[in-house]
Amino acid sequence: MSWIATHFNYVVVVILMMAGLFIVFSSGNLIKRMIGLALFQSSTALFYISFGKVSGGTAAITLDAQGAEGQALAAQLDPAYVAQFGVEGVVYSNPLPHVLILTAIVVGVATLAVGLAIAVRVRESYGTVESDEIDAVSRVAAEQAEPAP
Amino acid sequence: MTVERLADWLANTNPGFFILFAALFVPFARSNIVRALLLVGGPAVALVALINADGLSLNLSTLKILGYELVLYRPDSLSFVFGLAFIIASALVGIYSLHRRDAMQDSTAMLYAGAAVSAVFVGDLISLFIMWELTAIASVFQVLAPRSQDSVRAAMRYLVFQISSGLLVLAGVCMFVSATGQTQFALIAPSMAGLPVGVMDIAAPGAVLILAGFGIKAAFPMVHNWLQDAYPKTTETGAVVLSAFTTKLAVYALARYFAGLEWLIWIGAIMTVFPVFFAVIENDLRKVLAYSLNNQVGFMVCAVGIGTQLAVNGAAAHAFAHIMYKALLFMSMGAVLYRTGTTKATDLGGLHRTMPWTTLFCLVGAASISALPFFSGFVAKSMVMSASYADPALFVVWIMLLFASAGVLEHSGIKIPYFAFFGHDSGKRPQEAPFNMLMAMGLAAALCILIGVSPGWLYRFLPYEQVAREYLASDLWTAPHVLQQLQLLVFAMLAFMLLQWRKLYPAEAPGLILDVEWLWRRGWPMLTSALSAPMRQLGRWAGGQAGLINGMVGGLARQAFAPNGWASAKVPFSVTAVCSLAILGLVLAIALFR
Amino acid sequence: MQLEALYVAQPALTAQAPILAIAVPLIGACAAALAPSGRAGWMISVVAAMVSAWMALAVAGEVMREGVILYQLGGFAPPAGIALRVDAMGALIALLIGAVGTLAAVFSGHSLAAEVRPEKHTLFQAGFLLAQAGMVGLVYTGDAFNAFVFLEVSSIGTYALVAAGERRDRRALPAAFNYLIMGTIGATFYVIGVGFLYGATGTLNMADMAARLGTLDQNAAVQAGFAFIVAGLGVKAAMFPLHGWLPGAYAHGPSLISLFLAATATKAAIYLMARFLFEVFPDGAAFGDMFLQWVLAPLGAAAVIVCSLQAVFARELRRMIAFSSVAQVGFIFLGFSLANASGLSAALFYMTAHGLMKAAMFMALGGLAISIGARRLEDFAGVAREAPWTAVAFGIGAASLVGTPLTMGFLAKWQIMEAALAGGRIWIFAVMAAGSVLTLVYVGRIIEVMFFREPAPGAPRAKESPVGVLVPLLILAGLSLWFGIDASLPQQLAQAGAASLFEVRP
Amino acid sequence: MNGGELLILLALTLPLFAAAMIYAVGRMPDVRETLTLVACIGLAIVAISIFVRVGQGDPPALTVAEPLPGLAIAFRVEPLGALFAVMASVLWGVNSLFSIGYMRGRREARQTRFYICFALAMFGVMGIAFAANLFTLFLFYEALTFVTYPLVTHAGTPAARRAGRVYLVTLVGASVLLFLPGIIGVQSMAGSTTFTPGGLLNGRVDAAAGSVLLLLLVFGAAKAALMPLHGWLPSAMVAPAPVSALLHAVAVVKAGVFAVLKVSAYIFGPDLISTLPAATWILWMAAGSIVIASLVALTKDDLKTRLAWSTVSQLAYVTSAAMLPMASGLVAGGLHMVFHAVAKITLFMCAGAIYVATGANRVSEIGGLGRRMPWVFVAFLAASFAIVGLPPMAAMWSKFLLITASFGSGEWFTAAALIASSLLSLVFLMPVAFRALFSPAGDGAGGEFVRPGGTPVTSLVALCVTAAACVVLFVAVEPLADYLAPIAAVSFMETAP
Repeated sequence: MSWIATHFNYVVVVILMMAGLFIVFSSGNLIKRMIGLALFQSSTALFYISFGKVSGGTAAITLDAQGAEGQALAAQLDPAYVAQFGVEGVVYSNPLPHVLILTAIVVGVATLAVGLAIAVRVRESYGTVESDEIDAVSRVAAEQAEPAP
Repeated sequence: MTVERLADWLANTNPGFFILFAALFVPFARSNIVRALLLVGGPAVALVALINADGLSLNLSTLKILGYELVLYRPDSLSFVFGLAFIIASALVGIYSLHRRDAMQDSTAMLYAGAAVSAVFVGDLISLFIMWELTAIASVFQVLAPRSQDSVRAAMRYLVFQISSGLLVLAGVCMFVSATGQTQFALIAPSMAGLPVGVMDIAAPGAVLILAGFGIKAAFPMVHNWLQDAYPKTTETGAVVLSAFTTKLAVYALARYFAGLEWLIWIGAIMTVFPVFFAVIENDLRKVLAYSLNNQVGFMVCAVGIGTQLAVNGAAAHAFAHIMYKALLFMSMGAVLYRTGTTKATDLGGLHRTMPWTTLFCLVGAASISALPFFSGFVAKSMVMSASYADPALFVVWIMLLFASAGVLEHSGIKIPYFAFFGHDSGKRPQEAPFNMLMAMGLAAALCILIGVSPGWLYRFLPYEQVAREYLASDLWTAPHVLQQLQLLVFAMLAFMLLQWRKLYPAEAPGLILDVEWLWRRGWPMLTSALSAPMRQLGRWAGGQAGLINGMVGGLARQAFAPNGWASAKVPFSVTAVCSLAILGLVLAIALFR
Repeated sequence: MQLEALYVAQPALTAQAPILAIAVPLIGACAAALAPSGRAGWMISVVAAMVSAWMALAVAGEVMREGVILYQLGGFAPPAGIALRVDAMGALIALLIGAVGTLAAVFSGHSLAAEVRPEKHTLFQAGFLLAQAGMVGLVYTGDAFNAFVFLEVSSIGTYALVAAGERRDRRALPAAFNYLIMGTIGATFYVIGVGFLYGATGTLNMADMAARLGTLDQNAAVQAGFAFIVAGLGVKAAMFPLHGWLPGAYAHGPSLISLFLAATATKAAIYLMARFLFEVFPDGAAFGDMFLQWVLAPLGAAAVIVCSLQAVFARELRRMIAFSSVAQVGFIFLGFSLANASGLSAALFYMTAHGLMKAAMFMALGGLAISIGARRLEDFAGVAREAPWTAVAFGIGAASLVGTPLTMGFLAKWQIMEAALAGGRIWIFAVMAAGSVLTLVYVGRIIEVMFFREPAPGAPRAKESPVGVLVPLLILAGLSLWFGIDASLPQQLAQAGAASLFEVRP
Repeated sequence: MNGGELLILLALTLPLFAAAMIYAVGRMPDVRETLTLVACIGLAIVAISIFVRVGQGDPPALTVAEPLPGLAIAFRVEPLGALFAVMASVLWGVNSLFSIGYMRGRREARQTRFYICFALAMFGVMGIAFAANLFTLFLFYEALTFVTYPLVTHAGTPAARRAGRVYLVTLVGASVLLFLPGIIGVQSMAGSTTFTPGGLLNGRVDAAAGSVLLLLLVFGAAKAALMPLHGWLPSAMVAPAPVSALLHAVAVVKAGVFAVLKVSAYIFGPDLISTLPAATWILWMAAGSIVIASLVALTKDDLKTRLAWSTVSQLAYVTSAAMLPMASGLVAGGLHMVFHAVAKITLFMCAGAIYVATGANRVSEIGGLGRRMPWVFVAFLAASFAIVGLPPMAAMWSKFLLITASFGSGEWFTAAALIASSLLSLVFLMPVAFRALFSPAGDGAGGEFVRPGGTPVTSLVALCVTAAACVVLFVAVEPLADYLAPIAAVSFMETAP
């Protein structure tokens, strides 16, 4: 139990990821697939964010420890801690994952947009967004193009 | 070129080559005179060259080829007598065939003769093989010459036998050469007491194969049928040509390499005996002659096998005499064939009325083959008989030879002239043979008589001249000897007359007699027809293995991988996606649990 | 040809070449999107691609002179800053991308008119330049996460480009959609993997990552990261059972995209995989070796055999060649799986060879598609008579594909096979040989139809490709031939690249 | 560039140049064919000059390019190659003479392509003949396959296309699947593929690796049509007769056995061969090939197919020769390669001559034809004798040497197969000429020729020349054997008795 408690963020990530992938694989509807994909990508985002968080850490803002802002920060912290490590030794949450995942989200949104756009075109062209029906149409077209050997 | 150099050149060139050379021009000879000049001139030059060889000096004319020394000319007393016989026969054949123009027959006959003469004079195994095969190739055209379906088939059978013989010799030679590196007979077969006849070690690698090759050409029992099969199918000249060279060349080769080999005694003895029965019942007179040829060669093989000096002399002498009288007999039958179109005993008879000369010559031949004293057969065969009689261990053989002698008289000495020229009158009244035929027959007959009357002429040339002289001086003309022969002849003649009178002699009856020939003529087609299905199957298999693989593999692959096949039908999207998870899991498993 | 002596740009320019090779197409993409007409878009595209290729060449020369080039974006040093890091392997692949991209851009002038709606031409060119920029960036970057970004930049471009093929063949749409889904899953796997590694090492710079992984004990995060990365890149690289998106995308997209993707997209992903396999995961990563031996090699072999067979029986010509591409990826993976410098060098050489020959083949088909809208193999009967140059160029590409001597493909196969033999992997050797024969079978079918069969009566007559197609086509074919006779340029780069990776892991 | 390099360059470029010129003047048949003949003569002169130079101990050499280190396109002429080049170039001339008659007589389509491909094929042959290493040999070997493919499918019929496919798949398949791996193996074992007198691999491989390489290289040279890779040869008989004559009697199949000989002499060397168990296996396969192909030939009624099977059998002679652990076997193989080529080209040209004159292509149709076409059938007869290996035909010598060498190395079964095959060849070849020349007039003999005037004179001259050559070479064998001796000289002294 304690493992789950300490790793609950990973559990959530995995559940989200599996749910997303399951939707992608099992659904025949293009839109639903895109939703699944989005879910899947979200899980990644969560994954990054969660390991970037350090408990007790603060936002990663570079500041002058001797200046006014530094003093203000030090005042908020546990004095014992400050005594041991100084203001410079303050624990930050790593900012990089957030930055990265921001980028990843942008990429994900772009992908989603392209995917949905294609789905729209599919709908215009085939009159459906169900992949079974699309496959059936394609197969008919293929067999017309290619007589049986 | 000075005269000496010409003479020197002549003396150092294998006489057979002159004949071969002349043969090359025969097909292009437009005028009869030129043709006659070539046909007779070739052998004539060869004869001059041979006589020029003078003193039988071992004058080696060699040619180095592929690392082996080919001895193209190595005359000695054994080859001399065979060579002489072949050259004379070649000239006779030339004369005999002058009456008609068939460039193919004439030229190949001459090639054949030339090859045979060359074969006798070459001094090593490789050259012998070459000439051996040349005789086979050149001779087959004689069988082809009638240009009928039948003759083409017979020619194929003939050629298969001849080439088999050559191939066996080749195999043997190759085996021997690869083991010893020797090809020259002078080194292979150490001469007996410094004399030309040698003995090759039968245990040497390849020797048995060589012997088998020689044996086929000599028409050993069970492989003799090419002879009876092919000879009667030839034209009137063809049989004459064939009878002269092939088997005698084999006898020469046997004498050269296997003199004194005991197997040959028994093979020869059997050879003399068994054709008698077939000859007696055979209807086609040329086939009768073919059987008798077989029987006569048996004497020679037997003599070679005995291998004493006397016996070898006998073999050589018999070969010489035999070439002449067998050619004579075939010539006479050829004349009959030429004039009547047949040599079947049933269709002939009473021809002596219009073909007196032919009859006469035939009788001379018959007398000779029957070994009537004062004919060539007697002076030759006596030596063989004496040689076999000389060894008590060979008594059975002697009896067999004696029986065969009587048989010869029966079928060749009496049956041939009797059924052809006398006997019942067929009513045929053909013209006498053409002059050139008569001339050839006359010359041959003259030779038969010359040898018979004056054997010394022949004996001079025999391999062991001294032994021959002694035999002539002390044994040949002794009364018991002559009387014994005469008794034999008389009793045989009596038997013939008795049987004829009691109508017990097998009457001339049309039909084909098959002995072991059955094997080749019936058995082979049966075998091939039985094998043809599997062979065709083999062909299909061997030819279609690409198709087979294509069919099987291609079919399977097509089922799997064609656009609608099970392995590549549109794979659902989810499968690919699940695969990605599977790979992920696999890699994870490897990473975690390696 | 001595690369070291190759000065194609001023030193000042050369110093900025890595970023220019990425930035120019990127800027070009924006410009093309705003271009007033398709024609203008095309010109922008050609110029941008050409500059990118030029810069790639300059980089290659610099790499051969200097070894690895480090380029710090904005002057921030890694690990805080983002760096471009180019070694010989990257230079080679970027050069391939640049060259093929340039020729493809030239080619697009004619092919787009036949295949893509006119109003989309400018956007199409923008997407194309985006894809090129993404790929070059992916190859040049030294940062694992940046690689993801570039990967997705190029991928998003290509998804749209594949979909643009719907004017001619509407099956392009579902194909593009599948491609998108699979591609995104792959990319996301990759990101997850990078996340694990980042968690374990605290850096995203590949060189640093490699250095720190070397000092770390193996832990579950590293192992999981490895698994996610190779699986994700496997999808992008069309590793055998994950290749489902590829045939459709190549077969139904516009010919420009087929040729560009076939030559470069999978190569870029394979490149990245190689980087991780041989550079990032260090010495102690025995699972890397096991992966090579038990996953990559068998899957490569399976790809060679199965997809070659599928190509043998395919009826649509482009589909056939697309299957062939999967099979060829299998060959490359077989080269990788040897896990030594000669194997990697051979595989890199093979990638270059394959890029050039596949580009030539797809381009030739594109040229023919302008006059005959043919898909089935039979429709190409006798085209050699009407369009001899195009057909010959196709033939050269095909010959190279089979591995005919005097073409680059031969040397490529030769090197992998020799490396396999030297490494004692007889079975890989045998699979290579068998795969070559299967290649021969399907290529033979095509050649026979194109060159030795009479066109069906009433079938549309092919026309010789226009000059704008023919020139790049012949250049591609000529390169396949030239490098078959004098392979020093790609050979030097491949060898240097492989050597530098294996220096990391002696 | 010295004279030797120039000669090699000439030998290679002349056919290419000729092909280009033929293409240029394709519309003018007379010019085109004159050009072909001129090129033939030129090439023959070049080849003979090279031949002479090699004989004088001044072998020309040339390195063209080196795509990868250790992998050079290079040429260096040795006696076997010089002989092969002379044989091919001279027979090309003869065959071109024949082709002119044949192609015009048959009014064949696509004649220009036909002549171009022939010239290109000679380019391939020259490259093969002069190759200095396995890689170069392979290069031209493949080129030969590809340029001859259009010739095989010349008729353009479905059957021809099928044959072409079998041709290509078998030949290229074998070389990709077997030959190329073999070359790569050699390269990785020895670090080079250069033909080295005495054997490149000699002393560098153990028996197992050597055996594998030997099997790969020998079977990979599928042009040698060793069973079971022989199927392409009979099926390629759909091609016109001149194609069968030059390619399937001379250039292509001889390229195969030439490769086998080169591999045996220069890659392995007799000493190594004698230690390899695979050599014995191949000898058994070859013996099987010899006999089975002869048996199959017996069952074929189509004349060219029968000849093709005979070729399969005869090629296995040469393969056997190459595999015998005996240096003299190599000389035998080299000689047989030439002698068989001359004889077989004659036979194929005869078959073509019969076909062009009468339209008959089956053995059963030619009874009695010899009366009207005596020259053709006499030539056929002579060549048949040569195939059987009878004197006075040159092939006798090679067969003799070969049988001697097989006995000498204890491989009695090879000798037995050779003997059996000779007899079988006799049985399936002789009846053809015999029936034509000596049968009474049959079906085929009556009526008019399909082509008025029968066989064209040029064709007739060509086949008579080669038939005569069969005999002439019989006498001239010694210089040829001397010429070839160096290839075997390395250990000839030890093995010769």
